[in-house]
Amino acid sequence: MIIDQEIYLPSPITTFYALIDMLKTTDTYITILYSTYRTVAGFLISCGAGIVLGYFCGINKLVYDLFNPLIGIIRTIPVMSIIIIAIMWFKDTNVPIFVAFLMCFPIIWTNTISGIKSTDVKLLQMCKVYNINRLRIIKSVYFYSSIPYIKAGMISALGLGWKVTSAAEVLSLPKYSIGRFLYDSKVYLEIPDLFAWTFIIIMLSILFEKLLKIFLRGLYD
Amino acid sequence: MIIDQEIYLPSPITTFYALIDMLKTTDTYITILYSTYRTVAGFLISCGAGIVLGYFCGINKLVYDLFNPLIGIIRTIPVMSIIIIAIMWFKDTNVPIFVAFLMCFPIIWTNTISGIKSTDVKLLQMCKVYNINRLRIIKSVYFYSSIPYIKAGMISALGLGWKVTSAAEVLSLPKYSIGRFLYDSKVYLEIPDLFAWTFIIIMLSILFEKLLKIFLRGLYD
Amino acid sequence: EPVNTEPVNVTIAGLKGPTSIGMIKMIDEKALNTDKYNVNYVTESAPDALTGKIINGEIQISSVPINLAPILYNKTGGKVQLMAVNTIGNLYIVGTDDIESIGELEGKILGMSAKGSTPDFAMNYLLNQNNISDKVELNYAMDHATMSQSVIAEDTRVALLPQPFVTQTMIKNSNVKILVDLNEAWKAATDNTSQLYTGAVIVNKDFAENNKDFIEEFLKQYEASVNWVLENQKDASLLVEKNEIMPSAAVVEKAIPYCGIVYEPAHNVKDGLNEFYKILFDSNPASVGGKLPDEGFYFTE
Amino acid sequence: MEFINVSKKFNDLKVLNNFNIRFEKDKITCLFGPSGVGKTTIANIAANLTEIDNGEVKVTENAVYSFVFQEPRLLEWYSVYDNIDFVLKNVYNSDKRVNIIKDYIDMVELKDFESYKPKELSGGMAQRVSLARAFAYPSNVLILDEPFKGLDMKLKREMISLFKKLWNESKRTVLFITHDVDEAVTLSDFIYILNEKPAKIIDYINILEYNDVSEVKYRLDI
Amino acid sequence: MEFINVSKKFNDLKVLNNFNIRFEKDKITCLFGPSGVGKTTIANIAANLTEIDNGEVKVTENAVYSFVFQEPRLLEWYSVYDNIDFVLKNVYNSDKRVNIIKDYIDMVELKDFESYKPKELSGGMAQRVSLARAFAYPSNVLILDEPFKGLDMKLKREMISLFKKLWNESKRTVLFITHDVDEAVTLSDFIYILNEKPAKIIDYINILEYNDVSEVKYRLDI
Ligand SMILES: Nc1ncnc2c1ncn2[C@@H]1O[C@H](COP(=O)(O)OP(=O)(O)OP(=O)(O)O)[C@@H](O)[C@H]1O
Ligand SMILES: Nc1ncnc2c1ncn2[C@@H]1O[C@H](COP(=O)(O)OP(=O)(O)OP(=O)(O)O)[C@@H](O)[C@H]1O
Ligand SMILES: [Mg+2]
Ligand SMILES: [Mg+2]
Repeated sequence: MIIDQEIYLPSPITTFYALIDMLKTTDTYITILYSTYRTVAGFLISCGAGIVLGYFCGINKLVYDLFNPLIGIIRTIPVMSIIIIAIMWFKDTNVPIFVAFLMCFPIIWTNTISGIKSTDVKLLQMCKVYNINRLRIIKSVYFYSSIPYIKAGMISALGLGWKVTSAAEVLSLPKYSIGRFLYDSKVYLEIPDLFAWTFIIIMLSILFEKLLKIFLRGLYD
Repeated sequence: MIIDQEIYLPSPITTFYALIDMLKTTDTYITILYSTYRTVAGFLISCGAGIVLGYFCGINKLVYDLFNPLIGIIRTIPVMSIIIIAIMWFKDTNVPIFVAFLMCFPIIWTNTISGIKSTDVKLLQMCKVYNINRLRIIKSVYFYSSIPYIKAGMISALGLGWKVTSAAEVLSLPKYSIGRFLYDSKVYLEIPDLFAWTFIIIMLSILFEKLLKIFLRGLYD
Repeated sequence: EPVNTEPVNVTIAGLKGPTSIGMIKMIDEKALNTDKYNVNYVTESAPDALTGKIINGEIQISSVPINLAPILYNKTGGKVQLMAVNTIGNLYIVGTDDIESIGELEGKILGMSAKGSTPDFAMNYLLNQNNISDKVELNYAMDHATMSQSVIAEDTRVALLPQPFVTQTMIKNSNVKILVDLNEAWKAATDNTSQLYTGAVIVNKDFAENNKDFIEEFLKQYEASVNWVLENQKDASLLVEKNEIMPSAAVVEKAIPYCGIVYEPAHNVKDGLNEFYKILFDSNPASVGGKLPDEGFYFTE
Repeated sequence: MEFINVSKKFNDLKVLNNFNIRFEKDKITCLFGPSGVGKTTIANIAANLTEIDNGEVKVTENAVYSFVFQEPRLLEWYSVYDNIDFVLKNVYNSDKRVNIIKDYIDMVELKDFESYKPKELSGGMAQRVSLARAFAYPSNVLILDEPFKGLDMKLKREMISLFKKLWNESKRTVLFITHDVDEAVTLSDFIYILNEKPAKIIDYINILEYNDVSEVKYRLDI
Repeated sequence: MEFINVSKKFNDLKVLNNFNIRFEKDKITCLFGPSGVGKTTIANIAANLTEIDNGEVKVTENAVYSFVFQEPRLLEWYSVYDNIDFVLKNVYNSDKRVNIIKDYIDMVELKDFESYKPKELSGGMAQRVSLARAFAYPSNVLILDEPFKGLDMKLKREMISLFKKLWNESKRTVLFITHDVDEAVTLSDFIYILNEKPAKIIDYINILEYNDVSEVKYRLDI
């Protein structure tokens, strides 16, 4: 590197000033709100779908065989290809949600299934003997056995959610989005801004991870 | 949409012809090779680092507290912010590897830690009584206890690896890369090509998931 | 005279698009490769892939979007210079509606892409100058390709597009016509004081100072290449396809006359550019890197 | 309940080969025999938890099982109370359930521990929860796999008389596995003594035919 | 080994309160008492597996432990052989180890099962693996928490005499927990009888002082 270092790695002070400037405008907060909404929505939909579908697939081999290839595809299909199609289906505000869903959902799904599979066969035998019905086995046995797996999946997925949502925002550029600001900072080489936004995302993510962990602590582990 | 539907969603036949055309050129194979190399490299590095670091963090609270914030940051830091800096640090061929690492590594790490934490305390007590040293406890107890978690993490990470590598290729555009082709197909509105490449990635991913599963089956579960 | 000194590595870069078409002869001939210089030509799909390497000095000479030049100049503290403008005005309003001037856009929905980019600022400036900025609804797509898709499908009836998307769109849907040449509209709006510049060639300042002969030769050959392209459009378009700058020679051949490929050395266009950058700066200072470039921005031989 | 020519192999290990046995309705039948002979396997087959390779198992009509497994098999995330509640939920309405559960927890002397999780119990206490669960469940086939192990003598006596009392109140078919001669003699109506690999019935004792317990004990002392 | 004024609470449950006990070097000391009184807790404290709240535990110098836990605690992913190998790896070189392991597997009569995984074993067989592991390990403090439960009478007798033989060959300090009067009387040098909450020593028997076993049995029959 020959030139000015600040352009690559701005000093913390420059970044700090950029951050302060940002926090003075209301647009920043609206943007944060929108991006948070997208991330959280994508995350929640992933959890809902991943856990429910994971249960069915974990319990029933047939359902698993049915869904596994589909989820294999979802797991892989490149963001670029998704966005092209997603743009037709959704408003551009919602494209990042959809993309985040496609990334986070398979993680939750896979972990849920592993959790289900880790259930002690001896307990299932006990349930069989005592004629416990499916639903109660799910609620009282599979559920608790899979919790640590689902927890791990959720923590991974939430973190990834932030990352993926902002990446999808960069690619689909909805009006209020951190991704668009990241993109602009990059195009105009406003590296302190880029770092300031990065910092905001990281803080948001740490905050939400804490919230998630507090919420999860309520559950048995 | 009045006229040309194909511009949005090409028919399977058009896609198929595009695919056939592609498979006739050697560049396609070189590209596949390079992208595969990046994905696999990113995946393997993530697994290596995630498992090793996950072990240390899972076993030792202090190490965990030390690394947890760092990995929280890695988990979140937006791809855009990484790429601009990563391009400085690495050759552009390697940027996608680095990005894939940053996405996949936290998943493996989180799952490994959950696996470690799931180890039966009674077995650890047994080891303590019989004076088993740390290394052998790791090798013979933690290892097996965490395998199902690590497996789930690896399967998620491999799928994600393909997705993320190609996304990072789109953003950093190394010479031989599926991502560059995806990008070009999009820019030049060669939607059938885009679909053909998507198809190739999905096939590659399914193939590698199968390989991984065969490999993992060798391990205890 | 030391004879076996290592040759200097030079990387000349361009974007896959009109800004590289003028250079195609040099790219094809791998021109300027001598005992003293080991020249390597690369073309990238997106400017992002170039900026990093321009800044860290991996790329010595590059063609870039017109506003990236002052951004790089400002952000690197003057380590790059603009040597020449290589494209002017490759933006067009296209569509299936019948209009002939900016003024007629009144009451219509105009398809736009790449919000916050130079074309965006330019269009907004023109709407302002025509006093219809609040009478035109701007509908932004994610990028040019998406907007192009929408125009082809006739979901959008008038849209602003750059070349080669204009040609591509017209080939894929023959109902689509060029309605307004934005450069003409620009010239009218600015009383011919500036043009709608779109691409520039920049050079690493240190490199230029230390390799004066090379730069001189480069500019000479570059001008020759541009002229050759303009005179031999069919041959040029074949070279463009062959060197993988753009995929279809047919599209390129049709597009070349509309791409605004020129060779204008810095001293010729300095005033016009200053005028142009001022307009951008007034729209959004960030679009030129926060401040207007000073004298040192322009390369002098 | 009857096994007819039942065969069961685990990999290469033949545990049962053309094995025949009968469990009389509403009687207590004891399986007695060395460790590893196949007693638990028989119990699992009887409760339809293990598939057989060959043969036939005739089950009592409308058989409702309860089972004291060789290990307690409690749900770790539930308290003692909830573990019992878990199996009774489909059987009794909630008012009735509360009383029944409290009663049985009392009977196995875990009154102060109803909110304890299995991990906080001693070995014998966990075993008692498993007993309470099986007794509280209104089954007509009761399988007991070493139900009184890990209990001190006083508790064991109490549990045995509790079991006797409950069984007298409402008769069930009982399959009882034990290594303890006294238990076998005190509780059983019939005793099958198993040995060899694959398992064979080497002796059959109908307790009712004996007046002198010591003679039975002698025959059991293999 | 000696406990001095040891106190231990689980949440609000006082298990030990200023509890004192001595385990003589190279003697077999038996803990006898009702389920839930705190025997396992004492064993865990002795092996330094449970932290105490108060008091002091004086441990023999250079204590090397082996422990037959109340549950087998085998590594499910290892075979019978590997489970024993696991604890011996740091102690013997590989040649010696092979012989020792084979010997002990023989002694607990699991010769044909050395490649079985714990899940494929019957309850009594798993218990024997745990016994073999503890006996094979060259400890000087041996803690046995109901070591012979789940074994048939013949095996139990054999295991007891095996234990006696091994102990005579190389004396160790033994902490022995059982619910079986016969076992206690046959094996122990000293018997502490525990009861109440928190646990108290309600009786202490030095077996050497008795000629008549039945008298000891009577005192144990609480
Ligand atoms: N899942 C399995 N896979 C392989 N072998 C098994 C399996 N389950 C049981 N066995 C074998 O079957 C035989 C009988 O086991 P079972 O548990 O029925 O014995 P048991 O009579 O109940 O013994 P114990 O009194 O020790 O509980 C044993 O040799 C055991 O190793
Ligand atoms: N982790 C724990 N948390 C709460 N209470 C516990 C815990 N461990 C043991 N206890 C309680 O301590 C008391 C003594 O338990 P311990 O296991 O020492 O009994 P024990 O004498 O070994 O009984 P058993 O003969 O049934 O094995 C019991 O009341 C038990 O509930
Ligand atoms: Mg058994
Ligand atoms: Mg105990």
